[in-house]
Amino acid sequence: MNLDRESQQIFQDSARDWVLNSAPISHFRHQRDSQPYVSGRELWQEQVELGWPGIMVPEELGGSGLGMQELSLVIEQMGRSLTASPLLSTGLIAVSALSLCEQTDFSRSRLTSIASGELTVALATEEGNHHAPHCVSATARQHEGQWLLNGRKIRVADANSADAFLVSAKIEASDQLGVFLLPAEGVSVTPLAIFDSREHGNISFDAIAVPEQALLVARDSSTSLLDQILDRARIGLAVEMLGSANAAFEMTLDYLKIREQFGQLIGSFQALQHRAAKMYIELELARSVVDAALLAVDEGSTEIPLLASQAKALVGDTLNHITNETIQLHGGIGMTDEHDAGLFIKRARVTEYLYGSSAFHRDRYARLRGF
Amino acid sequence: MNLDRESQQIFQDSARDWVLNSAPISHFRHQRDSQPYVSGRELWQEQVELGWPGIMVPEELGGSGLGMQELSLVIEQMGRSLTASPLLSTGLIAVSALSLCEQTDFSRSRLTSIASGELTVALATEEGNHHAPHCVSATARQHEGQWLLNGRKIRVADANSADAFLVSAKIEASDQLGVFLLPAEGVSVTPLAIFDSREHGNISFDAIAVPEQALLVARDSSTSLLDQILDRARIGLAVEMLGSANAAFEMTLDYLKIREQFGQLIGSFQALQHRAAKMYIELELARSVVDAALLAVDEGSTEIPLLASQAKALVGDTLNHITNETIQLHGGIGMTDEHDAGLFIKRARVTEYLYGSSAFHRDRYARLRGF
Amino acid sequence: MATELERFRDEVREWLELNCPASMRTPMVDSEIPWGGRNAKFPNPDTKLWLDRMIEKGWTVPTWPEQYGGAGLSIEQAQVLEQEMEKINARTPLFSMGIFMLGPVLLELGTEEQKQRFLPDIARGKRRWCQGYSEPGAGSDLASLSTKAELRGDHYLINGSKIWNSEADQSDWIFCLVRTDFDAPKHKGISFLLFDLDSPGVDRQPIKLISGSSVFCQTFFDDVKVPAENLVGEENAGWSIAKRLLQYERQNVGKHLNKSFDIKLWDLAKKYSSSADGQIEPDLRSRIARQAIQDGALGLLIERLEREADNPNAGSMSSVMKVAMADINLQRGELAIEAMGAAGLGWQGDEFPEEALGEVRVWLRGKANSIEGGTSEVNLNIIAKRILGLPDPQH
Amino acid sequence: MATELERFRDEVREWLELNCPASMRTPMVDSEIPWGGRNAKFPNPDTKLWLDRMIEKGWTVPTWPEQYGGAGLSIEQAQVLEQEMEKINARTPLFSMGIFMLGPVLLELGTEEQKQRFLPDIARGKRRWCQGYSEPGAGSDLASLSTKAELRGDHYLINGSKIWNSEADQSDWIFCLVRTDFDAPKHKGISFLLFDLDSPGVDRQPIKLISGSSVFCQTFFDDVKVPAENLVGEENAGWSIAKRLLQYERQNVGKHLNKSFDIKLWDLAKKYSSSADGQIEPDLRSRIARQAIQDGALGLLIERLEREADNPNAGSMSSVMKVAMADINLQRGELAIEAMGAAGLGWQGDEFPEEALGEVRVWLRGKANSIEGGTSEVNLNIIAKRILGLPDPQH
Repeated sequence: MNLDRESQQIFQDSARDWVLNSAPISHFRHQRDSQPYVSGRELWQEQVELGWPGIMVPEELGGSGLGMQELSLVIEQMGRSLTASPLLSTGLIAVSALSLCEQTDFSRSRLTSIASGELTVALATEEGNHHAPHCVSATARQHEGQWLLNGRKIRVADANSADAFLVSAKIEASDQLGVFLLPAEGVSVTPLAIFDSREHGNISFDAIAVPEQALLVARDSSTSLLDQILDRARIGLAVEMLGSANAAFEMTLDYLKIREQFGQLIGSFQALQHRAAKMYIELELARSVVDAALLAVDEGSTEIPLLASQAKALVGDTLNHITNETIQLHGGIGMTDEHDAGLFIKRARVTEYLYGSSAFHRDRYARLRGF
Repeated sequence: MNLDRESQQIFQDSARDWVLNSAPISHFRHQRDSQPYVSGRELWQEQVELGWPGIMVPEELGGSGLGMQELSLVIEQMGRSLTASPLLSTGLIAVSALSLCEQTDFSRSRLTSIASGELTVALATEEGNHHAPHCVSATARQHEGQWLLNGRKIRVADANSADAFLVSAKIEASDQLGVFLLPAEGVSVTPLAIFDSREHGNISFDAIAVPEQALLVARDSSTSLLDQILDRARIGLAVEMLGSANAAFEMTLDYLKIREQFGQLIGSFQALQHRAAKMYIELELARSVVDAALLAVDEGSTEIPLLASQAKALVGDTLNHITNETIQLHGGIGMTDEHDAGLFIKRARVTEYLYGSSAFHRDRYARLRGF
Repeated sequence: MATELERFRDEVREWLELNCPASMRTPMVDSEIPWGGRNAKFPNPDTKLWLDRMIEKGWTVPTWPEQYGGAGLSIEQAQVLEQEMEKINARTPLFSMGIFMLGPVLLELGTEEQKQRFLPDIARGKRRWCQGYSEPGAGSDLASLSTKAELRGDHYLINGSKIWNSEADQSDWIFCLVRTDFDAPKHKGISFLLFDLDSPGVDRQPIKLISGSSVFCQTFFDDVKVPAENLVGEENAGWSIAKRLLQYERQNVGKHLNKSFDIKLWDLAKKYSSSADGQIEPDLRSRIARQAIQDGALGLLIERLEREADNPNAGSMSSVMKVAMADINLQRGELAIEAMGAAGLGWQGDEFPEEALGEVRVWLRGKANSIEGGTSEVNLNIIAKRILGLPDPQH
Repeated sequence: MATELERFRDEVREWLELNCPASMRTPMVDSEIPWGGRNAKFPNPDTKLWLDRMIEKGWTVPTWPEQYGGAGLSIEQAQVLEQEMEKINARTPLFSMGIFMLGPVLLELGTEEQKQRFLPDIARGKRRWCQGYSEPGAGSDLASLSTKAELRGDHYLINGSKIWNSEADQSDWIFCLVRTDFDAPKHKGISFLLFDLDSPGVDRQPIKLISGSSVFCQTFFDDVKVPAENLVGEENAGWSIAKRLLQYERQNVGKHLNKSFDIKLWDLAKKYSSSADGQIEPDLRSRIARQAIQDGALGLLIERLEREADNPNAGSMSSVMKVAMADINLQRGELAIEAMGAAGLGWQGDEFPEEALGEVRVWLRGKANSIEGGTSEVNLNIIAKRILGLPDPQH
C-alpha cells in the first residue's frame, strides 16, 4: 500500500526532523572521531520507536504495510545526513527478502522481529573484489532436516552488529543458488576499517546448522530470489546516494553564494554557474529514474531489474561527479578533514561500489535490453 | 633525413602560402558546389611542381629524401583548408609502402613515377563497415609467374582518379596477407557520394594479373607490411585532422572575439572562455602526441604502432569535440550550409572513421600495451 | 477515480482500434507528416481520414476546452490517450507550432475574441503557424530584437527581418516579436503580433542547413500592414508572452525528440556491426549503454515534469529538459554515425541504406537542438539564476 | 653536436652505474623522501650517500651555474641526465621547493648577494623551504592577501596568517607574500620576503586533510621580525615575482605527478580483476585505455614544452600543463579506486594490501591537484586571456 502525496509529505517531514535533530552530519562526525567505526546501532532504538524498521512489514505482522516509496523517504533523509543505520539492510533488504519468499512460520516470525526492532540483518553476498553475485563458493548441504552452511563473505555492510545474515550459498548436488537467513551466533566477523568509517566486516561460517525454512524460496520464480533482493538493495541504496548527492550539491550551492573572491561572490562566475546548472540537471534525471524504480517495486512491475540497473548506474555517476565538484568548488577548505566534503566523497565511493558499480550496471542494463 | 627547425619553418611557410592562395576553403566549397565530388586531381599538377609528392622519395629516385615530419608540414596546412589532394594517399602512404618493402625494379620505378607526379595511388584495405584490416576476403593466386587478384574493397579514399591501388589480399594456400600494387586499368570503380564531398569509391577486381614484384614484401618482417603502412596512414591522417581541428578552433575563437550579445563580446563570457581554454589544452596534448609519432617514424622507432594508435584516438576525440563546439559557439549561423563549420564537421567524421576510429585505436593501444 | 480512468482507457482503446487506419500505425514517413495549413497535402489519403476523425473527437488538442476544438480532457486522461496511441504505434494526427506553442499561450493570455478566432483553426489544422523570434543580431540575446512595428491608426506597419523561421515558406501565419518602443529598456518595448505571411511586403528566403534541408527561412518585412487587433496582450508587454511561449517550446522539443531513439541506436549498432552475429564492439557498447540509460532517464524526467506541472519552478524546469534533451540527442547522433561505420558516411546514392542516409541527416540536423528555442548556454543561465538562485556579478 | 651529447650520455651512464647505490634504484618509499633541511633525516644511509655524490657533481640542480652549486648543464644535457636516471630507476636525490620554485626565481630576479646567500644551500639541501602564498580569504584571488609587513628601520614586522603552507612544520624558511602598501591597488602593494620559520612569533598549525595526512599548515605571524635585506625585488613589486614563481610551480606539479602512473593503473586493474586470468572488465578497460592515452600525451606535452622553452607563451603554457595534469590525475585516481573494487575501499588494517591503502591516500590527496598552485579555474582564465586573447567584459 502507498500513501497519498500529502501523507507522504508528512512522513518525509517527520523523517527530516528526526535526522536534523538526532542524526545531523555532526553526529556522524562525532561518532567517527570517537569510535573505531561508526555503528548504526547507536540510534537504532529511536528509529524502532518511530516504526521505521517495519514500514514495509505487513500490518498483521506488526508493521505498517507500506511500500518502498514510503521507506525511501526516510532513507533519502538519512543519505542527506550520512546517518549510519541498519535501516537499509534490515528494513528494506531483509524485509524484501522475507516478503518475496514463500511465507513460512520462519519468515513470518522474522518479519515480526524486524518490525519490533529485535532483529537486524546484514546482506552478505560478495566473495571477490568486484560485484559478481552469481559466482559463489559458499555451500549449503542438507543434513538431518537442516542446512549446513559453509563459506566466507567479504565487505558485508553493517556486519559487526547484525543479529543475522542473509547469505547466498550454492546448494550442494544442484546448480542452484540459495538465499539463507543465518543467525549471527557462530559466524566469525572480522571488522574492516573502510574509508567511509561505517561498520563493515568479512564474515566466515563453518558448518553452521540452520532450520530447513531458513532457505528462502522465491514466490515468483521467474527471476532468482537473490536477484530480486539485490535489485531492491540497489534501488534502496540509490535512494540513499541521491540524498547524499543532493545534500552535497546544496552545500556547494550555499558556498557559491557566500564565498567571495576577486570582489565577487564566486557563484556569480558564469563558468561555475553552468557547472552548477549541469549538476542540477543530472540530479533531476537521476531522481526521475529513482522515482520510477520505486514505483516499479511497489507495483511489482517486470521493469524492476532494468530500472534498478539504470538507477544505480546513473546515480553512481551523478554522485561521483557531484562529490568531486563539491571539493573543487570549495577549494582548499574542501580538502580539509574538518569540512564535510570529504565525508561525502568517502561514503560516495563505497556506495558506488556496493551492489555493483556503475560499470557493472551499464553492462547489466545492456544485457537486460538484449545487447 | 630531416631538416633543421629553421628550414622546416620555411617549408611550412611555403606550404601555407600555397594553400592560402591556391586552395583556400572557398576553393573547396566552390569545387563541392560545382562538381559531383571534389577531386584532388584538379590542383595536383601545382603540387607536383612544388615537389610535394616526392618529399619522402629518396633523392636518387627523383625525390627530396626528407622525412614524414617534413611532409606533415604540408599535410597539416591542407587539413587547415580542407584541401582535397592525393598527397596523403600517394606521397605519404604509397611512398611509405614502396619504401618499407624490399626494393625491386618495380618498387623503384613506382617511387620514381610518384616523385615525378605521373602516378597517384589509393589505399584499398577495407571490406566491412568497421576497420578490420586483418579480415580480408580478397585473394591473390600465383599463376604463370604472375599474381591473379580477386576481390572488392569499399570506401577507398581518392579512388576515382587513382592510377593504382594498394590492396590487401589473402595469399592462397598460405595464411598470409599480402599487399599488392594494382594498376587502375581493369579495376571497376563505383564512386560514392560521401558527406565530406571527397572522391571515394568502392572498387572490385576480377582476376587481374600483376607481375610478381607487385607483391610488396616487408624489409623489416617483425610486423606485417600492412600494419606498417596503416600506421603511417594513421599518423599522416592525424596530422591532417590536427590541422582541421586547429583551423576550426581558430575560426571559433575569432568569432568569440567579434560576436556581441547582451551588450558584450561573447568571448568575454567566462563559461565560453573556459570551454575555449579546454579545447586549447586538448589541441596541445594532441599535437604533442602527433609530433612524437612523426619523430618515431623518421627515427624508425619500435614505438610507431603505439604512437599511431595514441595519435589517431586522441586527435579523433579532439576533432570530434572541437567540430561540435564550433557549431555550438557559432549558434544558428554555424548550422547553415554557407558557413564553413559544416564542412569541418563532415570531413571530421569521415577522417575519424578512416583507418580505425578512436574506439578501435583505444582497443589497439591497450592490446599493444599488453592489456 | 482509478476505475473511471480505466473505463476511459477502455473507451479510447476501442475507439482507436476502430478508427485508426492501418497505414497510420506504421512509422511516420517524412513526406507524410501532417502539418496542416491552407495548402495541406495528403499524399496518403489515410492521413486525412485519421486527422478528420481525431479532429471530430477533439483529440488533436485533447486538453483544450471543447469550445476551442479540444476535448476538455484532464492531464491524466490525455496521458492515457497518449499511452494507448503509443501501444498501437498510432501516428500523431497533426503536427503544429499552433498546438504546442501559440495555442497554450493564447489560452492563457489571449482575449476571448482571439481564442475564438485562432484556436479552433489550430485544432483543425486549418492554419499553419511559424515562429518569428530570432534576428541576425538577436539570437541568444533575443530581447535586443529590432524589427519595428509602428501603430498607424488601425494597423501596425512592420519593417525588419527575422531568421530561423521554421518552415516559414510552408506556413500561413506567423507569431512574431516586434519592437514597438525603441526608447524603453530592451525588454519593455517588445510586442507580440500575429499576422498572415501572404500579406504584401513579406519575403521568405529558405536557409540551407548543413543537413542539406531548408527547414528554416529568413523572412523580410517591408511595410507589412497588420491589423491592430492582432496584438496579443498589451503593447510593449510582449516579452513575458514571448518567454512563456519559449517554455512551451522547450517542453515540446524535449518531448518530441526522445521517442524510441535509443532502441533504434541499439539496432543500428547490431545491424552495422562488423561481427557476423551482430556483436557490438565493447567500447561502443559501453557508450551506447551509458547513452541509453540517460535517454531513458530523459523520458522519465519528461513524464515526471508533466505530473509535477504545479511545481513552482515548472517554467524554468523546461530549461532543464531542453538542455538535457540537446545533450543526450547530440551524443545519440554521434553514436549512430559511429555505430554504422562506413555505412554511415553516405550523403546520397544507392550504395547506402536509406535508413543510414536518414540517420546522417538526423545527426546533422540535431546539432541545432542545442541552439534553437534558446541555446543550451542561455538555458543554463536560466537554471543557474531562476532555479538555483545564483547571483549576478556586482559592478 | 649530437656526438658531443652522446659522449656526455656515455659519461653520465658510466658515472651513474658506479655511483648510484642499489637501494636508490628501487621505488621511493614515502618515509625515505629526501627533503633535506636543518633536521634532515636519512632512515636509509644510502639516501645520504646518493645525495652527497649528486651534490658533488652539481646534479641536484644540473642547469644552475657552478658558482651556485649547479653543474651548468644545457637543457639537452639535463634531459640526458634525466633519461639516464630514469633508465636505471634512480631516485631523485633531493626534493625541494627551493630547487623548483624559489631557486629559479632568485636566479632570475635575486641580487647577487641573495643568490650567493641562498642558492648553494638549496642545491645542497641544507635549508628546507616552504611557500607562504594563500590566506584564508585569499585563495584563487591571491592578490587580495592581507598579511601585513611594516618596515621598521632595518627590518620588517610581519602580522597575519598564511594557509596551505606545504609541510611548514617540517620546513626551515618560508618565501612569503606580504602586503607592504594597503592603499595601493591590490596588485601593487605586495612584496616578496624570505624568512626563518624559527623566528619568534611564528606559529605553525598542521591541517589534517581528507587523505588523513597533514601535508599543509596554517601559519600565524605575530610581530615577526624579518631583516630588510631578505626582500626579493623591489618593495611593492612582489606580484610579478609571485606569478613567475607560480609558473615554475605549475611546471613542476605537472612533471612530478606524471611518472609511470598509467603503468601502475593497468597493473592494479589486472591484479584486482575478478577474473582468474586478470582480464579487465571491458567498460573499465576502455576507460583506462582512454586515460592512458591522455596520460601519455601529458608526458609528451611536458617534454615538448621543455624543448620549446623559448616559446613566447612558455609562462602561460604552464597553466595548460597544470590543468591537464590535474584533470588526468583526477581521472586516474578514480579509476584506480574503481579498478581495485572491494580491495580499494580500505582506510587501514591488515585486511587490505598495503599498495591499495596507499592508492586510497593518493586518490584523496590528488583532489588538491586542481586547487593547489592556482585552481584549474584560475588557470583556465589565464589560458583564455593570455594565450587565446579573449576579452574581459565591458561595463
